[in-house]
Amino acid sequence: MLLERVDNPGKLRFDVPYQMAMILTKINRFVKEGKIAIVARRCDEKAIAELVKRDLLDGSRLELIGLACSAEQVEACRCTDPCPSRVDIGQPSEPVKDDQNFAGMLDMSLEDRLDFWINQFRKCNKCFGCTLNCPVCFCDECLLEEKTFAPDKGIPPGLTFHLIRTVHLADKCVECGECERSCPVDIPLLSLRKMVNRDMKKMFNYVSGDPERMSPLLTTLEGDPMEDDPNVC
Amino acid sequence: MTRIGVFICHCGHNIASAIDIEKVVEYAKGLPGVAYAGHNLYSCSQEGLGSIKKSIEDNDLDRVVVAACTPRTHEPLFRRACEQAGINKYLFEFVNIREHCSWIHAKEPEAATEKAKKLVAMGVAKAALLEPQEEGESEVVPRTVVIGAGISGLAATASLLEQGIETHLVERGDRVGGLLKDISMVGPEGICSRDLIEALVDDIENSPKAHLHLNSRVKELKGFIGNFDVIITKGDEDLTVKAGAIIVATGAQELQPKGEYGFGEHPAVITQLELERRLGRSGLAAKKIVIVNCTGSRQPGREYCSRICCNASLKNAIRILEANPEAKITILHRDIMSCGTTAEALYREASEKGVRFVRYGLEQKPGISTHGKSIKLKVFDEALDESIDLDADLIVLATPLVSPDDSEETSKLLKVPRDKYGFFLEAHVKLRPVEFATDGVFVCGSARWPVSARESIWQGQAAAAKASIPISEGKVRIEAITAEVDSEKCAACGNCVLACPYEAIEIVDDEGRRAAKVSEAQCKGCGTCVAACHNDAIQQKGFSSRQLGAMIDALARASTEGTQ
Amino acid sequence: MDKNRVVVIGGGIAGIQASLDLADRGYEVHVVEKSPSIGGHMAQLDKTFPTNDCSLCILSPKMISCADHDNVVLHTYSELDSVDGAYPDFKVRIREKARFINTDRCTACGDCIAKCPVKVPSEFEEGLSKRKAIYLPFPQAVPRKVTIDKDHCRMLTKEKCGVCKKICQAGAIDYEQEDRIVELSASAVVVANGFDLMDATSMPQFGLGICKDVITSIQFERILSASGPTNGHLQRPSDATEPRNLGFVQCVGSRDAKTHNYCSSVCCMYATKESILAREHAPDVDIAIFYMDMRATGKGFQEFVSRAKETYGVRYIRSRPAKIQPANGDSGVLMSYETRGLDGESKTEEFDMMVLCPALLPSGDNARLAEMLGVELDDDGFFRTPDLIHPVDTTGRGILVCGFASGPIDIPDSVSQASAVAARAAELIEGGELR
Amino acid sequence: MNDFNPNILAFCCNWCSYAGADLAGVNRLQMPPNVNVVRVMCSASVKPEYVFKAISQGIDGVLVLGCHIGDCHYLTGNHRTAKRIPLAAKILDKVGIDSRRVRLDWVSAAEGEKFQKVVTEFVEEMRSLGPNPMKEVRF
Repeated sequence: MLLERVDNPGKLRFDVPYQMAMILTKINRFVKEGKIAIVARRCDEKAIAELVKRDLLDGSRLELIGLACSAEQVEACRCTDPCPSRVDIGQPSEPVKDDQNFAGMLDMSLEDRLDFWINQFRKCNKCFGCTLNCPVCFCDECLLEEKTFAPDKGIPPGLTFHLIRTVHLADKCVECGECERSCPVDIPLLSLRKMVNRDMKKMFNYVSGDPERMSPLLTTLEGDPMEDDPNVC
Repeated sequence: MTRIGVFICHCGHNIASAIDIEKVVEYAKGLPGVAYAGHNLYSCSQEGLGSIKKSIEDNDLDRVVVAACTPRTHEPLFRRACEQAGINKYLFEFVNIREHCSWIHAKEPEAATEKAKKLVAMGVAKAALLEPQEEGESEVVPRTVVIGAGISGLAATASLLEQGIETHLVERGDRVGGLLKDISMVGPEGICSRDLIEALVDDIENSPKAHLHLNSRVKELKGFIGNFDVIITKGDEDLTVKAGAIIVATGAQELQPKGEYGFGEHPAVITQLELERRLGRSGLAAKKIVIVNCTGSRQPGREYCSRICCNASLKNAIRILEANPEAKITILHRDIMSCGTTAEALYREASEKGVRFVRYGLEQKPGISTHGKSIKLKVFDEALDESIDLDADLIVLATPLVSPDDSEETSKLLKVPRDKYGFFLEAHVKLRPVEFATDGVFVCGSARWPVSARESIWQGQAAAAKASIPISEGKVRIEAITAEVDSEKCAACGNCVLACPYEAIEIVDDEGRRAAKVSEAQCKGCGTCVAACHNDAIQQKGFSSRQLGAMIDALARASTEGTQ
Repeated sequence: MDKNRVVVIGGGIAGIQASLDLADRGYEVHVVEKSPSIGGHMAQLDKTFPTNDCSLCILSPKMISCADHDNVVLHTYSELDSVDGAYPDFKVRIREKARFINTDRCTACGDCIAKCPVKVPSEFEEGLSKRKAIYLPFPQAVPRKVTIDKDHCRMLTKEKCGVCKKICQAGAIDYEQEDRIVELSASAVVVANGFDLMDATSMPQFGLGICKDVITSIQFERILSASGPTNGHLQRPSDATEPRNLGFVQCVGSRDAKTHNYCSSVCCMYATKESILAREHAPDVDIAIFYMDMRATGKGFQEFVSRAKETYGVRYIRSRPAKIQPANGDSGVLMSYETRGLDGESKTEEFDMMVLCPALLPSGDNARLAEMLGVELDDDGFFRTPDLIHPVDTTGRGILVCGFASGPIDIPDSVSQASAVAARAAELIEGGELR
Repeated sequence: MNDFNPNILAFCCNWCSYAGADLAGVNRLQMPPNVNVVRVMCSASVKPEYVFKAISQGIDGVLVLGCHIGDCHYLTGNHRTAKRIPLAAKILDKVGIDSRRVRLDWVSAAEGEKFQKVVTEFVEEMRSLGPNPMKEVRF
């Protein structure tokens, strides 16, 4: 809902389960001038930072109203970073210490892990819910709808589909969990994202959503590689 | 359906000794889209090329795959043959079955044959999707802009004019000559610098194609090689000049060594450039002169050697002695860097004339104490391994050249990089010393690195040569293998803009639709942007994701279905 | 109208760059190179200072573009017979020496090389390995055409053998071939004939030719090169083992009143580079560089030296070695040198291997060439360039010089000089707007 | 020793690694015939998508070879490669595919021997890993 004047702020609901960044990109198309205030949770804020980095949003035209998520919300999202940089609404809740939902996956043997994921991905009916609801997925048409990388256009779409989405999100996923929430067949996508984000941190000390880290890492010269053994980083 | 012709080369024994050519030919015949497959003893020989051309005509082929040696040496040859037979040369695909197969699997003929089949299958798969490409051209404005009228910029300008090329020379000061204005004699040759400047300025002033802009700056630079728009501003007035090439010759300045050896406090402590000025004016009264080399350089924070100071110290020492043989001159140094023939001869001459050389170390820098007019220096002489005391009535500090205060501004304005000391960074330290990575923008003189007058001049001429090439040709060739954007797919995320090493991509707004746009004249066809794009919206011609994807499919298929 | 023509003498990096710029500028360029391939000394280097770029990786594309350029004609294995006339109309006679190969037919497939029975020391590998009497000087040679060395080929010396002719399926071998003379006129001549390495056996105190483990710096480049005779393994010649320590001697025959007064300009830096590379190949090797003044005047050079000292632990010892002699047996050397200071002492240190950095001399052809061209050489034997405003002009109008032919100079300066030559040639040819 | 013959895809950049592979050939350096080279202009043009596509379709291993850092013909292209390809390998690991099936290395135009070494080692490694399990997977 886009309000130009707020007469009775008490009536507003702030627990909309949508990703504000995604909504902003849509608003951006027709609201060309003036400043937009937006109620933003921590994940909204980070997603907005990723879009600002890519010049898809104009940061100077945004005013973020920080919304702290409730303890239940934090729990539901297994969120490790729930508190916005400025809290205007709500009370900050303790983050989940360390989301270990994926720990079991990493403990599996490679063979079992592959089995696990193949069985998960076999459920995929290619509804594109994960991409359509993702706040940092910004293409209008998705390359995954084409044949180039997924040779059988059928359903389920095969492994490549999911791997490509994973790598595309590697330097921008803010762990909002929207993909997993919107998946009708319950593929544990957030766990996959979190595992990769941990790798990004370990390999390049990169954390998505950090406005200080200005460059989308995989395209720029940040985090200079090692000469001797390219596989160590 | 395509009509691909596949030609397998024996290369004498080189391929045929390990690979069963017949089998590969038979296999190729069965590949999708292949209309003809044959073989040649030497595909690259006149006979071989002739037979390929004949096959193209006889079989009405529209694409050609040659499986032979390496494209790095032979691709142009086969492409030319295709062109002669009426096929666009980008509809040719090279498969390397010699360097990458027969030669490295010489003892495994069966495996080598199987591998050759796979490689041919991959090449054919790509060939089926190849598209004709044209090498574009863009016009070049026959005019240059040289920024900076020091000796290097003057030399560049004079050379361009001499070659008949219209040139705008932009100088922010009110006189030309740069650092040489303060130097009376250029060493080691001992040439009067005023004559040097005047000779160049005469040339420039007498040319109808020269435009000298004093007290002016470049305010804005837009465009690309062949077609730059340069806004030159003077006072309140702006002038837009269209130019085909730009030369950056903004020079360097002498470091003012605040606080070092009493500089700024004691009037008898001066820099080398001040010494030059005094020598040019009236000569020196001082009798006991100490020159301290490497003041402010080759030390933490400013590690570099400024290249020209040793030779300047030697030249000035000799000059002082020639005017006043009674003078006592000591050069404190860390290494005398007189490279080459004339400079080394100068070093020898100075020694023979009685200049005393004392080597000091960074760990124990000379100490200074002043009593009224007299100055005492305490130096640890590394050669003697002991401290010595020196009296001086003039101390000359040989300080390095540093980048001008506004070099950061210049760098942003011209979108050219700088090194950590603020000197401009050339495209390649070894092989492209006067070029920037940006085509059509060149660098010369001390803007790049401290250099002598002689070096400044030849670098200016070198930059002039580079600038004259597109202008004399009148056009620049645009690579056929460039990136292109499908603006329908593009999400304008800017990944490609960030990824491009050449700043050849920008996001443009086309009636509300933002999308990336590749400047083909600037694109070098590396494909870095392609891998950065999340939506496959940017493609490298000749290496599209469909083409490479087809090669992967072909390889996967060959392994699951076999190559029989 | 015919294109204006320029003759470039020498196909090293300076000659290649001058040719490319002149050709791009629209002139027809004829490169005269005495060896069978262009590339010059740079092709022999493993890496280049101060970035440690792989030398051939950056040179090879330039060699290929030179050969492929529509405006460049390569005369390799060729020399100048005579130059007559004067600017702007030089008459040049080029002698293309017989390769005994029909180059239109030769595909450099290498069958002949594999079968040739005669082995001779490879010039490219500085004698550290052998080549055949029919050969490509190095794998990336341009043009890719084999050459028969007539002084060693059995067929040409004794009329026995003929194996290459039998094996060549392309029919490219021609034992009857004779030198070919090419005559052309040119508007300008560019001298870019580089340098010769001083023969350091003439200074027996340094032990070259006496101790097996004393080698020259360019031999050391080949040892470091992954495509060289030891495949890049750091080995000393006497017993092919990895040296524990290694010394470099600077200024062998240069900055020396008895031999050559001048400084060769590049040795301090390449010794530093070779030290770093040696340490990278063999992390435990101890390295000492014996020098007089460290000359690190180029971009990034001083930092490079600091890196060698600090990161790679290279010892820089300011001393001029007095004598290098064999240690016990065939391997290793003993080096005597004087330490500095008033109480300097004589020291003797044992090294497993010693690398000499000999003076880089003006090309041995310079006297003949200068006479042929009617230009002056300087006291050291380099081409004289007296006019400061035209630093690449020799004393003869229309005769230009770049690279080491004009005096000691490193690669980037050679390259920028080469471009300057192109500018000067263009100024001369375009007639001059001003004069 | 097992007799499994892995099917391997290698991307080589035109300026260094492809030339290094050529040099290996010129020097007749023998190596196992399992590696099939695709020439690309720069290692930075290798999309992680290609790696995934190859592995998903049962190709046993993917090599990406480029110029050494600092030697890139396109100035800094390979700096991107140095991040993308190791990341792609890590992602494969997350879904249960051995990350050793993807390897990035630098091979210069003068390193024919290194090319041989990289190829030989990689083939050995793939042999020890056995066939890519994706060969057996049907969606």
